Amino acid sequence: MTAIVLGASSLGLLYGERFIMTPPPLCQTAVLLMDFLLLGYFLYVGIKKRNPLVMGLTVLQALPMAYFELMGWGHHTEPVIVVDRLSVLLGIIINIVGPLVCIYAISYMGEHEDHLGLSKSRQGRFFLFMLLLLGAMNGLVVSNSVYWLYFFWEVTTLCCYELIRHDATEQAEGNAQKALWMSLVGGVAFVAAMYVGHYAADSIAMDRLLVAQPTSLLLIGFGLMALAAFTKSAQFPFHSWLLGAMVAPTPVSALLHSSTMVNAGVYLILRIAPAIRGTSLSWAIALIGAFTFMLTALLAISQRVSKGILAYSTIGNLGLMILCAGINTPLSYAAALTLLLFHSLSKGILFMGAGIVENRLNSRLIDDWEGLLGKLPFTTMTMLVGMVGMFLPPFGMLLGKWVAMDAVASSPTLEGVPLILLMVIGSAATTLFWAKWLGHLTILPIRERHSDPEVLLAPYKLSLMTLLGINVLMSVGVAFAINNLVVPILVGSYGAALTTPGLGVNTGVGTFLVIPLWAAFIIVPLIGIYLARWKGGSIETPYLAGENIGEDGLSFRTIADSESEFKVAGMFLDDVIVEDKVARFGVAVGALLVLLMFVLAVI
Amino acid sequence: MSENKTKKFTVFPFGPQHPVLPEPLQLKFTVDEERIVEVVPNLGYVHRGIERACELNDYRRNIYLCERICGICNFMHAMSYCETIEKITDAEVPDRARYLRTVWAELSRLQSHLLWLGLFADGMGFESLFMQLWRDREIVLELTEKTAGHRIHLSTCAIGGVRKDMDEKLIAAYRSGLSGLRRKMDAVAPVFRNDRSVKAKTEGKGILPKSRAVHLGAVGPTIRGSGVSQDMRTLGYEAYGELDFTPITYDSEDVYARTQVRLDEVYQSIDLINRALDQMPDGPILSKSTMFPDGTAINRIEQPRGEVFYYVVGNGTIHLERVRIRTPTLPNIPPLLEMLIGHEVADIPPIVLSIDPCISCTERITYVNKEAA
Amino acid sequence: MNENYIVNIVLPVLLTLGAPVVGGLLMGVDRKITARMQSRVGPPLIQPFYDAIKLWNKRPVIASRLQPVLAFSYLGFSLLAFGLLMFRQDLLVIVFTTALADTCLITASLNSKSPYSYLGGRRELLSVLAYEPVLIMAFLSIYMVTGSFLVDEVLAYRMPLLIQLPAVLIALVLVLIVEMKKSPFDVSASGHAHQELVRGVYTEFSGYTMAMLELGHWVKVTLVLSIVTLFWAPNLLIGAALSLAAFFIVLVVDNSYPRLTWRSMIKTTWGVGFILILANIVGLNLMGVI
Amino acid sequence: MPKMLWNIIRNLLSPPATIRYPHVRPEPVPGLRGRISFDTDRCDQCQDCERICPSAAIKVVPEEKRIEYDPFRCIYCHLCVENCMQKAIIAEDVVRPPEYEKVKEVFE
Amino acid sequence: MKTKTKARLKSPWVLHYDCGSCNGCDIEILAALTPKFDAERFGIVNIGDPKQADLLVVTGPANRRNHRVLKRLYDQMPDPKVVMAVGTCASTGGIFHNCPNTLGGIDKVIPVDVYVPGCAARPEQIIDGVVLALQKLSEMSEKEDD
Ligand code: SF4
Ligand code: SF4
Ligand code: SF4
Ligand code: SF4
Ligand code: SF4
Ligand code: SF4
Ligand code: SF4
Ligand code: SF4
Repeated sequence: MTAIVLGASSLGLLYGERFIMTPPPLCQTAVLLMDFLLLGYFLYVGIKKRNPLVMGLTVLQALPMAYFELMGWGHHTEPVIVVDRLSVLLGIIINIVGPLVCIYAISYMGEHEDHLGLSKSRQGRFFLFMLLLLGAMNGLVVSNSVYWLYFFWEVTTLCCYELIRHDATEQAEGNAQKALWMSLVGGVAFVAAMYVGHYAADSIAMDRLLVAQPTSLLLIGFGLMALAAFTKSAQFPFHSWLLGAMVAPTPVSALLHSSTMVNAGVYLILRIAPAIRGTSLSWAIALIGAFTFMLTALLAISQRVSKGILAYSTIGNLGLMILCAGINTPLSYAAALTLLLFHSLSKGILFMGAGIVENRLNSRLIDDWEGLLGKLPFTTMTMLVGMVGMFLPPFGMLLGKWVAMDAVASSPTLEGVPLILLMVIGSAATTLFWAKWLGHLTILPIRERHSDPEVLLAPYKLSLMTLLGINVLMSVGVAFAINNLVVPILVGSYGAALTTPGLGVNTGVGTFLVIPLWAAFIIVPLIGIYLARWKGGSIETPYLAGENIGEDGLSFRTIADSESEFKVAGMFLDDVIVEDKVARFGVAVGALLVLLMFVLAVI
Repeated sequence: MSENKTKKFTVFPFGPQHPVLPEPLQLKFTVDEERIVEVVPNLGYVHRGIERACELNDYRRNIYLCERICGICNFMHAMSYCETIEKITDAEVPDRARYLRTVWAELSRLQSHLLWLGLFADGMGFESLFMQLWRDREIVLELTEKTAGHRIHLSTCAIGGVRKDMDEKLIAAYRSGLSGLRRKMDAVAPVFRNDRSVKAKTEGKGILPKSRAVHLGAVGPTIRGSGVSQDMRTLGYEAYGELDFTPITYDSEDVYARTQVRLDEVYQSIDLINRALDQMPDGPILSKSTMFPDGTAINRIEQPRGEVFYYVVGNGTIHLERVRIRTPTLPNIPPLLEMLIGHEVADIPPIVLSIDPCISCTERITYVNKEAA
Repeated sequence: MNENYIVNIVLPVLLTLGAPVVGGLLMGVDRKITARMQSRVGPPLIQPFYDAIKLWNKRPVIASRLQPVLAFSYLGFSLLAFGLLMFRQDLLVIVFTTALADTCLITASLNSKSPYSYLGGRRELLSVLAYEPVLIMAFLSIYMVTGSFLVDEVLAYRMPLLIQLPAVLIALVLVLIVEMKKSPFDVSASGHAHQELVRGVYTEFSGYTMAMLELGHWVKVTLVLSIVTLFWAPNLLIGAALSLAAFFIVLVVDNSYPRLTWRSMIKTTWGVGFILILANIVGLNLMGVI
Repeated sequence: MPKMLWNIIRNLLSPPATIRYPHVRPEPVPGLRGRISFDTDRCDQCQDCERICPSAAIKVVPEEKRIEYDPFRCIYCHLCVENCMQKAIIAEDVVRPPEYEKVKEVFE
Repeated sequence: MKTKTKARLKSPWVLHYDCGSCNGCDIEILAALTPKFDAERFGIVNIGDPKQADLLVVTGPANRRNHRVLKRLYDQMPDPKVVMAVGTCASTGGIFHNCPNTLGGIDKVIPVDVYVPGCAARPEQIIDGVVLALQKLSEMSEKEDD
C-alpha cells in the first residue's frame, strides 16, 4: 500500500518544479539521535562479532561526528530537503521497481522458507527491512543536507546488513559483515567530507557546496563523496560486498541491484558531477568506472552461478554510469541517466526470474539450467527478453550504452582514449556473457521431454509482467521517457544534449532510430515464424559422427558398444580468466586508481 | 565462491565419420571448455577379417589381398607378404628384383609421405598447402601409373621377385620426375620448417617423451620424432643394405619433430630411389618356385608409418595355417592417447594426424558385439 | 524533390535488397580466386547461388522449432544492419544491429542439441568478441576525424578517410577476415575447408535454414566491405576498388595461413587491431588534426 | 612473412594444373590396367583364371562354355590376363565406366 | 530445365564415408578434389556433414560394426539424395568377398544409385560416376515436381 502511495506521489512530483522544504528542528534532533543509535548498533555488532574493522570504522566516524555536532556545525543546512528532477527520476525508479520486488517477495519468501524448512517465519523482520530500505532510499535522494544524506546512507547500510544476514547462515553472516565494513568506509568518507565542506565552504548543504568555488580542498571533499559512492556502488576496489550479497534471499538482491542501494552511489556521483566538470577528479572517477566496467564484464564470463553473472553485470553497468558521469558532458550525463533508468528496469526482471528458477531447480549453476525453456517456459521467456533487453537493440539499455559511446567518443581525444578502450572491450565482453547465457537457456531439454507444467504464483507473474511491460513500453517510448525524465534534469546544469526528432533519439553525432528498429525487431521474427510454418520440417537427430543410438539419437555408441551421452558445458574461459586472480588485480588497481583520484584532486 | 568451481565437461564423439579423419576411428573426447581431459579410443569400424581370409585363400592370391590391407603403402604389404613366404620356401630373389622392390617401396613411401603432409596441412586448416602438396604428389602417381598401369595399387610384387620390369625410358622418367618433385618440395618445405603460424600449431604440441615412446612401443616416424633411431630399413632387407641408409631422427618429441622426420624422409626417399636406380644390376626379375610353403617365418619391414610385422605359418598345402600381421598404427595409438591430454580441441587434428593413423591396416581387432555374434 | 525521394528511399532499399546478390557474387569470386591460388580452375562465378537455391529446395530438416526462426532473424537483422548503412544511418547502431544478428545465429546453434554445433556456437561468440571491439574502435576513429557517426556525414567529409586513417583500414581487414570466416581465424566454421568441428556453428543447419545463414553471411561480408568503401567517400568507385583490394588481401591471407586457435585470434585482432587504431588516433592528435 | 605467400602468388599467375576431365580426356598411359573381356573362342575352359583370381570375379562354366565375369568384383590386377595360357583374356587400356546397376558380364 | 533442378545439378555436396576400405579409393576421391582433377569445377564440395550433403560417397565393404553408422548417416541426409558406391569392394565386397567380418557391398545396407568399379577407382571414373549420379538426381528432381 505504502508503495503505491509513494509511487503515485513521486509521479505527481514529476510535473512539479523544484520542491523545497525544511522540517522543524525537532526532526533534526530526531535524526541526530537516531544516527547515534545506529552507530551504537554498529559498534555493538562489531564487538559482538569481534570484527575489529567494523568497530574501528564505526568509532572513526562516531567520534568526529560527535565533535562536529558539539561544535554545532551541522545546523547551517537550509533547506534540508530539496526535491529536484534528479530526485524525481530516482524516486520513480525506487518507487516503481521497489514495490514490485516486494510483491514478488511475498511469494518468494513463502517458497524460500519452505525450502529451508523453517518452522517459525521470519518474514516480518524481512519485510520490515525491505520497506525501511525503500524509505531510506527515498529520504536519501531528497536530502540536501550532507548530514541527512549521511544518515539515510547509514540506514541503507543497516538494512543491507540485516537483509544479507537474513538467512543466518555462517556464510551469510560473514558476507553481511563484509558489506557492513565496506559501507562503513563510505560512512567515514562522508564524515570527512562534512569536515571538508565545513572548512572549505562553510556549509554542509549540498546545493551550496555544488555552487561554491571549487578549491582543491573542496575537490578533495567531492573525492571523498565519490569514494563513499564507490563503496555503495561496489566499484573496484569495493566490489566484493555486492557479490557476497548473493547469499541473501533473491528479492534482496533484486532490490539492492536494481532500484536501491547501488543506485545510491551513482546518484551521489550524479549529484556532484556538475560541480566537478572539467576537473581531473572527474576524469579519475570516469577511469575507475571504465576500469570496473571492463573488468567485471570479463569476470562475468567466468561465472557459473547465475546470480554471480548478474552481480558482476550490475557492478559493470554501475561502472558504466559512473564512467559517463565522470566524463561529465551533457551527453554523457544524459547517458548515465538513461542507463540508470533502464538498468533498474531490466535487472529487476532478471533477478526475479533467476530467483524463481533457483527455487524450482534447486541450483544456481547455469550449467544446470540447460533446457530451461522447456521446463519453465514463462519464466524463461521473461528472462530471455530481460537478457536481450540488457545488451541488444532496440532496448533502452542498449540505447543508453549507445549514448554512452557517443559521449565517450566525443570526450577530449587523448584523455578519452583509455576510457574508450576500456569501454569497448567491456562492451564486447558484455555481449559475450549475455549471449552465451541466453543461448544456454534455449537449448531445448536434451533429455526429459515431459516435465510438470509450470505453475507460478500470482505475485510472481504480476511483478515479472509489470516490470517487463514497463521496460518494453519505456524502450518503445524512449523518446517520451527521455523528454520527460532525462532532459529536464539536464536543462538545469547542462543544457539539453539529446533531441528526439521523429521519435528517434539524436545525440548530435548520431541517431538511434527507435521506432524503425522496434518495428524490425518485432516484424523479423514474425516473418521467421511464418516462414518456419510454411517450410516446416521434421526434427532430426543431431550429428554425432554417425554413431547415434536409438530413436531420439541423443546418445552415441562408443568403446565396446557401450552407450554414452553427449554432454555440453557452458563456456567460462576460466583458464584465461581466473576469477580470484583477476579480482585481486582489480582490487589492487582499483585502490591505486582511488589514490590517483585524490592526487588528481589535489593538483 | 566454491560453487563457481564446479565443472561440467563436454563429451562428444570424434568419428567414425568426421571430415578431418579420412578413415573411421572413433575417439570419445571429454573436454573441459576446450581442453582435453580424457580420450577413449573405439576401433573396429574397418575390421574385415583379412587374416582369416588369408587362411581361406590360395596363398598366392593373398598378395593382392594383403596389398589391400591398405592402399596407401600397398606395395609394402605385398612385399612383406612375399618376403615372408620366400623365407619359408627359401626362395632366392634375383638381384634386379631386390632393387626394383626397393625403388617401388620408396616410391610408396614418397607417395604416402606427400599424402600425409597434405592431409596434415588440411588438418591444420591450411587448404592451399594441402592442394599444393597433392598437386605435387601427382608426379609420384604418374610414375606409379607408368610403372604398373595403375595409380594406387602397384600389384607388381610376386613371390620370388616382381611382375614388371623397368626399361630405360621409365628410368629416365623416374629421374626427371623425381628431380621435378625435389624442386617442388623445396618450395613447400620452408612452410613446414619455418613458418611461424605453422610452428604455432606444431611446436610443443603432442609431446611424446623419449622414455614414454620406448615404453609404449611407438614405431616409425612417431618414435623417430622422439629421438629414437628405430628403423627396420637398417636390417638391410632387399637392397637397403647396399644403399648406405641411416635413419632420420629429431629430438623435440612434438608434432613438429614428426613433421620434420617425414619431410626429411621425402628427400631421403628421392635420394634412395636415385641411388637404387644407379646401382641396379641387370638380370632376371622373377624366380619361380612351385613349392607350397611349409614352416614358419616372421618378417619385419619399415612402412611409411613404422614397422610392420608378418608372421606366417604354412602347412605344405595351398592354404596357410596362420597369418598374423601387426601394423604400425596400432602400437602408435597408446602414445597418441597420451599426447592428446591437456591440449585443445583445435589441436586434435594435428596431433591425431601426427602419428599418421592408418586405420585400415590397424583395424583387425574388434570388440565383440553380443547381439551380432 | 522527386530526386530526393529516389536517393533517400528507393536507392537504399534497392541496394539493401541487392546486398545478397553482391555478396553471393563476391563469394563466387572468392572461390574462383582461391581455386586459382591453389592452381585449380574453380567453380563457376555464380556457384554460391546454385548452392543457395539447392539448399533452399532440400527437404526441410530442423534441429528445433526455434532454429528456423532464429536463422531467419539472423538474415533479417543482417539485412537490417545493411539497410541502416544504405540509409546512411549511425555506424554504432549498425554494429549493434549486427550483434543482434550474431546473437540470433549463436542462439540458434547453441540450441541445436549437438556438441559440434554447441562448440561452434561458443567459438562464434569468441569471434564476435574478437572483432566487435575493433570494429567499434574503427568507427570511433572515423568519428574523431569526421565528427559524426552518421554515414551521411562521413560521406560528406571533405577528404578521403584513407589519407587520415590508413592504419584503421588495416585493422578493418582483420575484422573482415574474422567476418568472412577465413584462415587463420576461421575458428567457428570455415567455408569449405575441413574443421575439427565438422561444420562448426553450421553443423545442425540444413536445407532452407542453411540457405538463410549463407545469405546472411553474404550480407554481412558485403556490409564490412561497404564500410571499407567509405574510406574513399568522395569517390565511391575508388572506394569500391579499395574494398575489393581489401577483399583480395583477405584471400591472400586465407591461403597463406593455417587455422589458428581462438586465443591467437583474440590476441591478434585486439593486439594488432587496437595498436593500429590507437597509433593512428594518437598520431593524428600529435599532428594536430584532431 | 608467411612462407606460403610466394607459392600462392606463383600459382595465381601460372595456369592451373587441372586437366579439365571430362571435357578433355587424356591419353591413357601404355599398360594401363583397364577393363577385360573374354574371347570365348580361344578359351579352352581350363579354369585357371577362376582359380587365380584374387577376388573370385570369374566363374567358368565348362559344360556350357560360358564365362561369367563380374566387373564390379574384379580388382583389375590382370593376373588372369597374364596367366591365361590361351591368351583368351583381352585387356584394354580403358577403364570400366560406372553404372546404375551391377550387371555381370556373360561371355558365351 | 527448372532452376531448382539446375541448381541441384550444379551443386552436389559430398559426404564421404569410409566403411572398411583399404584407403585406395578414399585417396582417389580426395585426389579428385585436388588441382589435377578439381571436382569443385562442378560445384562438388566435400562437406563432411550429412545434414548438408546431397551425395553420399561410400568406399569399402560394409561390416558388422559400421553398417549402423552408414545407415544413420544415410538417414540423416535430407532428400533428395543419391548414393555412390566407389570401388569394387563398396560395390560387391570385391577382394574382401570372403573376409569373415564383412557383409559385402554397401547395397546390403542402403540403396545405392551408382556403382563405380575399379580397385582403386580412378578419379576419372569417380567424376564419371558423379555425372551419372547427377543425372539420376535430376530425374528425381523432375519427378518430384509431378
Ligand atoms: S582378427 Fe585377424 S584372424 Fe581374426 S578375423 Fe580379423 S583378420 Fe582374421
Ligand atoms: S600402415 Fe597405413 S598405409 Fe601402410 S598398409 Fe597400413 S594402413 Fe596402409
Ligand atoms: S591341390 Fe587341388 S585344390 Fe589345391 S590347387 Fe591343386 S587342384 Fe586345386
Ligand atoms: S591383439 Fe594386438 S598384440 Fe595381439 S596379436 Fe593383435 S595386434 Fe598383436
Ligand atoms: S584361363 Fe583362359 S583359357 Fe582358361 S578358362 Fe580362363 S579364359 Fe579360358
Ligand atoms: S583382373 Fe584380377 S581380379 Fe579381375 S578378373 Fe582378372 S584376376 Fe580377377
Ligand atoms: S570374434 Fe567374430 S568377427 Fe572376430 S574373429 Fe571371431 S568370428 Fe570373426
Ligand atoms: S575397391 Fe580396392 S582400392 Fe578401393 S577401397 Fe576397395 S580394396 Fe581398396
